[in-house]
Amino acid sequence: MSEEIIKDVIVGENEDYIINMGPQHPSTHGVLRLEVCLKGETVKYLTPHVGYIHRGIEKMCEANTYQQLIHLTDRMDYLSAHMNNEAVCMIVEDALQVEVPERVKYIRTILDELNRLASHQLWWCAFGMDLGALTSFFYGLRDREHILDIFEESFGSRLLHSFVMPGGLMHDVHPNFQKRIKDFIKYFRTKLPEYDQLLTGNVIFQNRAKGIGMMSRETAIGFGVTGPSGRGSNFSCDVRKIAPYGAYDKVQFNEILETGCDVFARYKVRMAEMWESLSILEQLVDNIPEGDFTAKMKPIIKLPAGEYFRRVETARGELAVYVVSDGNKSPYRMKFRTPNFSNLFVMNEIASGYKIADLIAISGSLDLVIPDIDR
Amino acid sequence: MSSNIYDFSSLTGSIHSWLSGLMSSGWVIFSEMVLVGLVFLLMYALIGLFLVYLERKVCAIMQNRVGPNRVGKWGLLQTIADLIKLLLKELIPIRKSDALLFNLAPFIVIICSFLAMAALPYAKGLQAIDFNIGVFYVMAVSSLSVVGILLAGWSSNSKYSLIGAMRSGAQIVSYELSVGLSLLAIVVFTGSMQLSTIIESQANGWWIFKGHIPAFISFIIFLIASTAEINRGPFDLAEAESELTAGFHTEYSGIKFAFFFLAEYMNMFIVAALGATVFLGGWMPFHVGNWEGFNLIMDYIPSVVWFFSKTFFLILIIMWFKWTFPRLRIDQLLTLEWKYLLPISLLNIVVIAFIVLMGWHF
Amino acid sequence: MNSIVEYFTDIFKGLSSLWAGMRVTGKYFFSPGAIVTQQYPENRATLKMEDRFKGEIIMPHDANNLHACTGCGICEMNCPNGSIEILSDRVANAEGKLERVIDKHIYHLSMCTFCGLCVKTCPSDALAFGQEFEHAVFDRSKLTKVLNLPGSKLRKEAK
Amino acid sequence: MLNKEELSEIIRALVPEVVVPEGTQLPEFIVPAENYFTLVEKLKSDPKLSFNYLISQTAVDFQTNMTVVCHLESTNFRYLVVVKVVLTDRENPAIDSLVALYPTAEYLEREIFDLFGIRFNNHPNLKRLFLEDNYGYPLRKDFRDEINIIER
Repeated sequence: MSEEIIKDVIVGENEDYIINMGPQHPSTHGVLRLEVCLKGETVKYLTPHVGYIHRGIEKMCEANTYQQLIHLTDRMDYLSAHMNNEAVCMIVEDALQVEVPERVKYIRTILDELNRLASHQLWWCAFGMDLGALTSFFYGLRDREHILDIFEESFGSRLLHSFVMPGGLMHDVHPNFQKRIKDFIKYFRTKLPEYDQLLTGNVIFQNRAKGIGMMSRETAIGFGVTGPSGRGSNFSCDVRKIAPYGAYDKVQFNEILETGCDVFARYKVRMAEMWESLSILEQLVDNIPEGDFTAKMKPIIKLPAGEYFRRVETARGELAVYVVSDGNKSPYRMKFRTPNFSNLFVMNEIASGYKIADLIAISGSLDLVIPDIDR
Repeated sequence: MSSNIYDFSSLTGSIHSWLSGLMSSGWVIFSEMVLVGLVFLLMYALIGLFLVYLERKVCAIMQNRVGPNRVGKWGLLQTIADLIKLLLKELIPIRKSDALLFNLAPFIVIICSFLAMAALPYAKGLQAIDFNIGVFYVMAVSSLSVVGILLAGWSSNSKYSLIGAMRSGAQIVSYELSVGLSLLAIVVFTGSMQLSTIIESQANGWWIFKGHIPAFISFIIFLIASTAEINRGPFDLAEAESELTAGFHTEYSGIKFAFFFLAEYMNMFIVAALGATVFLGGWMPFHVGNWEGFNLIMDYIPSVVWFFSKTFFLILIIMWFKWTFPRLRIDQLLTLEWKYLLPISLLNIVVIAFIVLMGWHF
Repeated sequence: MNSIVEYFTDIFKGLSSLWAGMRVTGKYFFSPGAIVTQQYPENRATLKMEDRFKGEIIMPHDANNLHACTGCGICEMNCPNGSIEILSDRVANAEGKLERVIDKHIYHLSMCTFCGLCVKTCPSDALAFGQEFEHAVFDRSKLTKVLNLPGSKLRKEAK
Repeated sequence: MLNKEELSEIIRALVPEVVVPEGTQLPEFIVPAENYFTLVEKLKSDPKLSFNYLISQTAVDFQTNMTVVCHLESTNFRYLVVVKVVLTDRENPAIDSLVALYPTAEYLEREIFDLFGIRFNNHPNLKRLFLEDNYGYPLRKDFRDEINIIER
């Protein structure tokens, strides 16, 4: 780099003091760049810059068959890989009007909830670490390991398990599946109160989280902030309740809503959702019906020409898949409405006017996964 | 008292007389200074390296991990390996940085912690220099390191560093008050600022036990405020790695970074040693009232062991803080100081003065 | 007066909540038995991967160096990343008819995403997942593997 | 809860130019580009409908035309409708922006502009979101990139 290009930059009184947070910053959780304008320690405004890992998954889908593109959806929101798979599979089943066996529905729902738990655990770790409580990171990871072990035993992979196929599952779950989940529920019920003692009740944590990042219900709806982040602002957006899929119509669970609208409300929603997921798991795990693990599917899936739309609730919010088919074996156009895309761009709205340390707490409370934005 | 079986003054005295026999008095003082300097340099390195190792092991066990375990037995040589790595690393010059101040800052920080070590009493008769204003001196010198931090932040020409340095300035300036006032409580009790006098006054019981509740309150305040003063979590806003990547030392690399790193741990050692000296009796053994046998056994433990075990106990508590709590925000940090710690310690001083005036303490 | 009471209850509540957190970390500090770390290279002998673990694609051969791959190319077609290439020959069999026989079943591990479609769709169950997971090599060309062993033949099912 | 026919009756009454195709999964309304903003504004402000949540906004390149597709939901009544605009000009497609109604549209529209090259009138900050300025519009069907995309 030549010397001439670099000119002296003199920051005058009227110029904004801009710092670049990211793309390599410990708390942007991926390659996200936030251009933050500061006044003292207070954030005046911020602009998110994305696209560092844009892979063109939507374009790649147009060249793959429906079975092949499943493994691409894993890599959007890798922490809710199973929910992403399920969304695509359900849209194929809808279009072909295939009725999947009950057993498949139950297992898929169990996997949804396990995946949600694993994702929320990782969020809890990372959120604690964002606020400087480094020990929480290891406690969360320690407990998440149990879920990943269950995944590994049944599907062979821990994070990106392209386990769901159009019509059912790739193969049946491991015989130990139910027992291990029951063990895990028992174990995790003893560990969750520890999370509360370590972080939730802590006076420093509460002072850091309460009253910052205020996102009103209107803002949440206007920006399309869904999932736990939206529900922390009393925006009822749980697809599991609105349009039940899988076995969600057979279980009793509450949609967690908080009216606090701040970071702490979003924190409480996720903590309560972990308890709720445990209770859903408990209701389902003993009642998995016997039967086939897949419906009869043709080896080459061709969707009838038309347009299909399907929504599922991932760990971070509403994932909507929109497929335009021209009758071929690969989609004509595939669009993923990913939850993090909308959740990210509310940042400027809810982080302006707070301190730079609050910006970290706010971005942590939105629980962003950057590959989901960049797709 | 029989606690003088491990008196180091005879050892130091014999060295002094041996040296006096060899050379003139000016050279004696010079060679003694060199000797003491070398001993401190060695001790500084050893304690610093051990503290880094200890911190890693403590946090690892708290987090259900093993911690360093590859280099040497139980990873004991890990920090030495790290030090070698840091020595070999490139020192990156920063474009548009103020080169003189940028290079000066780590030395200021490390010299401040050196200076403070000189006045600490490590054992009976083992103290480099026994000022009559010992408490005041240690406090004054250890708070000088903020100059180094401010210089580091400003001269790096990095925005993150600047924010970190400004935070650090605000933090140390305000927490200095609470540290001073909580130490003042014991100074009021003893009526002296000389560290040796303070220790002698605890021969019949440590101030944390003798000084009723006010001494305990000032001990707690001292712990909190000194944790803040040395920039350690939960008050590590100056480096706040999740917000400012590494705060004031973002742009430093290699051995200059190691200086900051080492100085942080040594500052922790210094405040813990000061707290142990002032509140927990320094090298004084633990005595219980009239249990003669028990007290005799306690006397047989060398005073160096007493000093270091008390210091490391306080260091462990400070580490325990760091690995449990989330970080405070800058305004909350200042609120804690000006709204809670300062009024309470002022009130505490008044109560202590009253107790001393009425002669209610032991 | 009320605010003074509030001031002191705040301090007390804050300190007790801090103590609750310190109890958790303190408990683990004094129970080193709770350490969950697996010391990986040392535990190689005892480290057992799950039998469904997706380590890499392998082609199981039996004792007579026979495999089940007919070279039909369905795995190659189904692979989303093009990580499988099949080179097949036509060889005259005993009756004089030309028969397709695989020459090389080439597997590019560097391109594989372990989606499992090849194993799932193989009509003759010739492919399987191996448990090997230490794939780091110094040369990228080593990641391209030939799955059928040299000299191996197609297993003829007893009719 | 209104069914599909009642919903289309109401919407037809709001903007008479709307075309309702048959046999779709969701209630679908194809609207001319000049009525697009008016329709969505009325859908949002009508108290009987109040479609206040823009789930997704995207585009499809049908080679003969570009279609902008919006999925709208009403959080009060849980209706879900699809609003479509067909843009026949593939060289310089342009359409009104919905930023004034839904703040989330700002980035959804930037994404569409980035990947399809559809311009949005009255957009406050129409810049590319993911890709470089001279990259081309990759989700168009006639997009070719010999270097980075391997055709199979």
